[in-house]
Amino acid sequence: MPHIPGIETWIAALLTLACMSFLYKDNPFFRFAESLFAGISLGYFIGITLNQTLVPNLILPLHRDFGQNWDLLVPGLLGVLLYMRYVPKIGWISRFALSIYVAYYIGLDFTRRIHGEVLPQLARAIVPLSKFDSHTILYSLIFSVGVFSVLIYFFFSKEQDAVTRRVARLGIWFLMISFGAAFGFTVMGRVALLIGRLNFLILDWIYPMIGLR
Amino acid sequence: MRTGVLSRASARVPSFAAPLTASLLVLLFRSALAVAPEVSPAAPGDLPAPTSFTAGDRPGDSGNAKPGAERYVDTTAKDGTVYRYEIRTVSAADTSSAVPAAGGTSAASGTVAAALPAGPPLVSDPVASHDNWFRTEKTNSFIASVLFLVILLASIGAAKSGKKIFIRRIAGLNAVDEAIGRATEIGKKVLYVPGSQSMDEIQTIASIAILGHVARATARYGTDLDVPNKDPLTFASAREAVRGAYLAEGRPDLYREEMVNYVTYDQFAFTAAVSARMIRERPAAIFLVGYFFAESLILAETGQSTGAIQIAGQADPTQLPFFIATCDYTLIGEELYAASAYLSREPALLGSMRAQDIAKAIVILLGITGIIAASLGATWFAGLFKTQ
Amino acid sequence: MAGMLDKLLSLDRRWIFLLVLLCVGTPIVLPIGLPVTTTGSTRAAFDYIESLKPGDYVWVSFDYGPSSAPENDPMAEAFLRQCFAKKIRVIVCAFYPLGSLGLATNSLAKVTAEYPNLRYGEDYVNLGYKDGAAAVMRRLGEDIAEGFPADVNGTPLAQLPIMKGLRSIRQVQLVCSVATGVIGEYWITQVHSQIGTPIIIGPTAVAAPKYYAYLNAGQLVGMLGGMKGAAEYEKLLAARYPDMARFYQSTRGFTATKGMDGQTVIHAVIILFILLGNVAYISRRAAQKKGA
Amino acid sequence: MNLEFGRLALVFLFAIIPAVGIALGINSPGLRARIPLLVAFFAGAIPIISLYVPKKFLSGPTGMSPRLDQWLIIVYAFAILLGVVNVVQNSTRKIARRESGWPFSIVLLLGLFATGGAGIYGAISHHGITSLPDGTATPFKWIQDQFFQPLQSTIFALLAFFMASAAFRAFRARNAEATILLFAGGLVMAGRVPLLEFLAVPFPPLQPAAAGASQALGKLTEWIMDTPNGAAQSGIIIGAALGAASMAIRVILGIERGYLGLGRGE
Repeated sequence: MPHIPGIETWIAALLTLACMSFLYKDNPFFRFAESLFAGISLGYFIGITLNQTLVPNLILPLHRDFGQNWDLLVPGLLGVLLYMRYVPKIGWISRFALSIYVAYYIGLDFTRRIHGEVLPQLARAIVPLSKFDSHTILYSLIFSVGVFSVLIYFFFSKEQDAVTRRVARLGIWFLMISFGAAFGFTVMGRVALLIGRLNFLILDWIYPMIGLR
Repeated sequence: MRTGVLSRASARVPSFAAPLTASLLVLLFRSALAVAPEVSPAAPGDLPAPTSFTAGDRPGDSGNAKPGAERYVDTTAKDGTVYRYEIRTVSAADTSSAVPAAGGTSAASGTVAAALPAGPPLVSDPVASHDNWFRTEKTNSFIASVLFLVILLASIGAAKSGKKIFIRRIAGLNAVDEAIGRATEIGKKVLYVPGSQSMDEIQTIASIAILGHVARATARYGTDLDVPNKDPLTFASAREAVRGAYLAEGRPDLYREEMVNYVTYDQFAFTAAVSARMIRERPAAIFLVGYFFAESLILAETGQSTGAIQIAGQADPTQLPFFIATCDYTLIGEELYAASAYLSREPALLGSMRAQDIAKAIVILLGITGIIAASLGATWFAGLFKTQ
Repeated sequence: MAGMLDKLLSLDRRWIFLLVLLCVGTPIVLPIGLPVTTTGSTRAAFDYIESLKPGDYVWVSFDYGPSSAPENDPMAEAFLRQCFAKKIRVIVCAFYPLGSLGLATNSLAKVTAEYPNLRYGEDYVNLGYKDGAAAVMRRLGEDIAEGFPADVNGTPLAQLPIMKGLRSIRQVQLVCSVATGVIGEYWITQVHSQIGTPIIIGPTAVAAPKYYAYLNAGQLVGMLGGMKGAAEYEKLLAARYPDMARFYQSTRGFTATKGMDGQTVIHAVIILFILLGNVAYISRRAAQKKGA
Repeated sequence: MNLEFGRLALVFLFAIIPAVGIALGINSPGLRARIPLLVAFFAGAIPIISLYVPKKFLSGPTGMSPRLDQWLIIVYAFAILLGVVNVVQNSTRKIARRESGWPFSIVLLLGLFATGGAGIYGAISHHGITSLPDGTATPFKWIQDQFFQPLQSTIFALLAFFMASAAFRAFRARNAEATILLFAGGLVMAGRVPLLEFLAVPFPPLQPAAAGASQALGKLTEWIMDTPNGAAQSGIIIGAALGAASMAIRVILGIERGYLGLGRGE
């Protein structure tokens, strides 16, 4: 018994097809879907920001316990400063908000880089090479040679001599293995996404229409 | 199987003068333990009772630390108040019925009332927590940070006072002028995407710095520039950078507000819109520089199909394979951060690049020393670099 | 010949797109049934559930979102089918913030429809979604009702027959976490390490290497690595239960076995194309050298 | 009124100093760049010091560093509207000037106002944006489920096609590096699926051997991912982290200032 799927399924199916049509060429259906997507997604984040950030982080705290949260007025004002860019004469005022935002997170990032990346990665590269069995060579030796040769590739301020040029070349080879492998590794996950869309089109939309279930 | 639970006992005995400490940890010697204040019968034979445990300060926190796996951390202890902790064994059969109530002090005694055979209590020395000035467990990263800062400032100082600094060729950056030149020749625009992340990401800041150079070049040649954005703050910053570049080149007349524009906040809506723009407007040069996620391949592969010269750059390795596969030039990892020094040849930037090289040399040296030490059995050396 | 090689080298990419569409789409409609070899970690998971007795409890946690549904859905459904076939009582919950509850509800509806004798609240229950997975899990050790006071319909746990006498997750014989991100790790660190409940993880292929480390450390009783692992599991189920063999062969719905058909074919085709491209490239270069 | 030291210090650094800076900057253009850079210095130093100094006023749950983080989440929320203003400006201009494709700008604005309006309604009506009191979905949630989700997952799924076309074109043995890329990519791709078993289907006697080889290939894939790939990733991460750290210091010290539109020595 054919059974016409509901309006929701139709909307989703037609939008899916419109997006996929871009693979063939740009066309009005894709353009419609793309414009709608841009508009809806922006509206979506207005809703999310308002309901999940501004209301719980700014409006409710100020409303419920002003004494504890009076200082939140400052970020509110800093947020307004961002809009000073639209007032030509005093556009520079918006720099304050931007500079505080950027510098705080950049400071946080600095600590994360040294503390969370350089030191632990260095610790990881320090492996004992006391035994010369196949496991040590296959895993530990190759690993540390890889790390250090890649690092030597990243030297910028020193002219390469015969030795460093060879080591840097080895570093490039490690990079290429890594890029090739990571590419090959990702194919599966991406195909799974496509399977998901085709499942929807075939099982939820086409099959009910032609009476299969 | 025996299991148990540890909860803070009401044995919080305010005690004599003890040094102030932070959160209290109780080291467990068996997993089958419970804490309780009251005296109970002896432990059953098959389970050895703990012989000792320590309660003490966890150094370097501001009082309220989170519980760890094998230790109990008291997050409710008040700074300056002195406590004693008690620990004792109970059997699994009892805890399964009694333990769910645990949580507060009164519940702890409830646990014990039901938890028959229980071992004799062990009582800790009096301890208390306090507010610390330094996280001792982060000493290694502190030293590393200070060392890096000193090297950086010294190198910048040396470079500013006229020390010549060599810089090796980076193909992707040499191609920047070539790409903009070609766009000028054929009269098409340059598309610059500064990644999809916000200004809290250093790669975005590096990208904005490169955008400044690109915008100066387009201002010089009078080439059209288009900078679509996903993140609103990156948008605000990119707009400042492009406007500043056109002013600095003395061509404010060529600057248009629409050059830097906002698209949408969603990753894939942004990708769809920018891909469509590539197909419709056929820019001559495309820059994909900054921090990208899965959108990287859709953008770069679409750009590739338009025949534009493509230059990509990302410091994070995850999307590099896709850029390498689809772009004419790719700035890999640290090359992204070397770009502004390379393009501007400004002494301060060259100096900081030199500092990065010195730091890398130190890392390699420490690494090789560490491998030798570890091979000789000195495993503590690698431990110096472990962070918490 | 040279003309053909040139044509291949400058092949319009839309032909490749069409091929991808056919390779992935066809097995959904017409399954091929490629052979799948089962691996030890999948067999260990299967055998563990087989060793449980009717009336035991298995907790199935939906810790993934719609974007990994093609990989994860078949795992969750396979666990549910095996448990229901063995009359094991099943408790379902969802921890992934974006859409896991919808997936849990759908899978449960789909699989319970295959077992008309099951009664909600007695044989299985859906506890719904809770925010803050790690914190909720810690509470489950003490009192499940502290983490999930009511089921997805708002019925308090005390009124559900299945929850009678079940207070702590330590009384549950097994947790199966079907996971895409970090939530599977929480089950290991918050529940297995602290409380001891055995865990099986069904991660996406991308997340699988991380979980191998836990498997090797003995912190998991078994694991299904990505769609391949799910397909192995379906094969084991079909071998053990004739009903399920019939089901997996006849269903029009999606199964991991069908997905793996698509995955294998598409991987093979991409590799074939790379080979062809290289043959064409190298022979053209050789021809150019000869010409020059 | 909470007047903790940390709280007051934040207000002093990031409200009083900027206010003074704005007042002074109106008359002396030189300060328009300098005071924002000074404020940036403080903002950047706080999290760094806070990592090493656990004092409560700085790093405690309501200390300066976490509190500043809470502030900046609010600042960021304001920025979203900055983008919305730009989109509305550009779209209305397109429509007014009847630029090519202007009807699609109407579609965009309709989508924006419908979804944004539903979101604002959710906040004003106190229903939120997920479900109404009767348990049905809000208009916002309905748009999200029926329009937003399928669009998002379809564009994401396009990646499967692009992976194939990029692999076909890029994996060519042009030189040594490209050949290495090709082999690593091919091996890992083959090791991820039971490819050999698939190829052995027509030859039943070979199937057990194919299964064994397939597992060996899987092991090789794991080794490539762990060892050479892991090493290269470590190298990239260490290098990039040092580059990022040096960039961070340059931003905090005001040497790198392009993000504010300031050139050198301005």
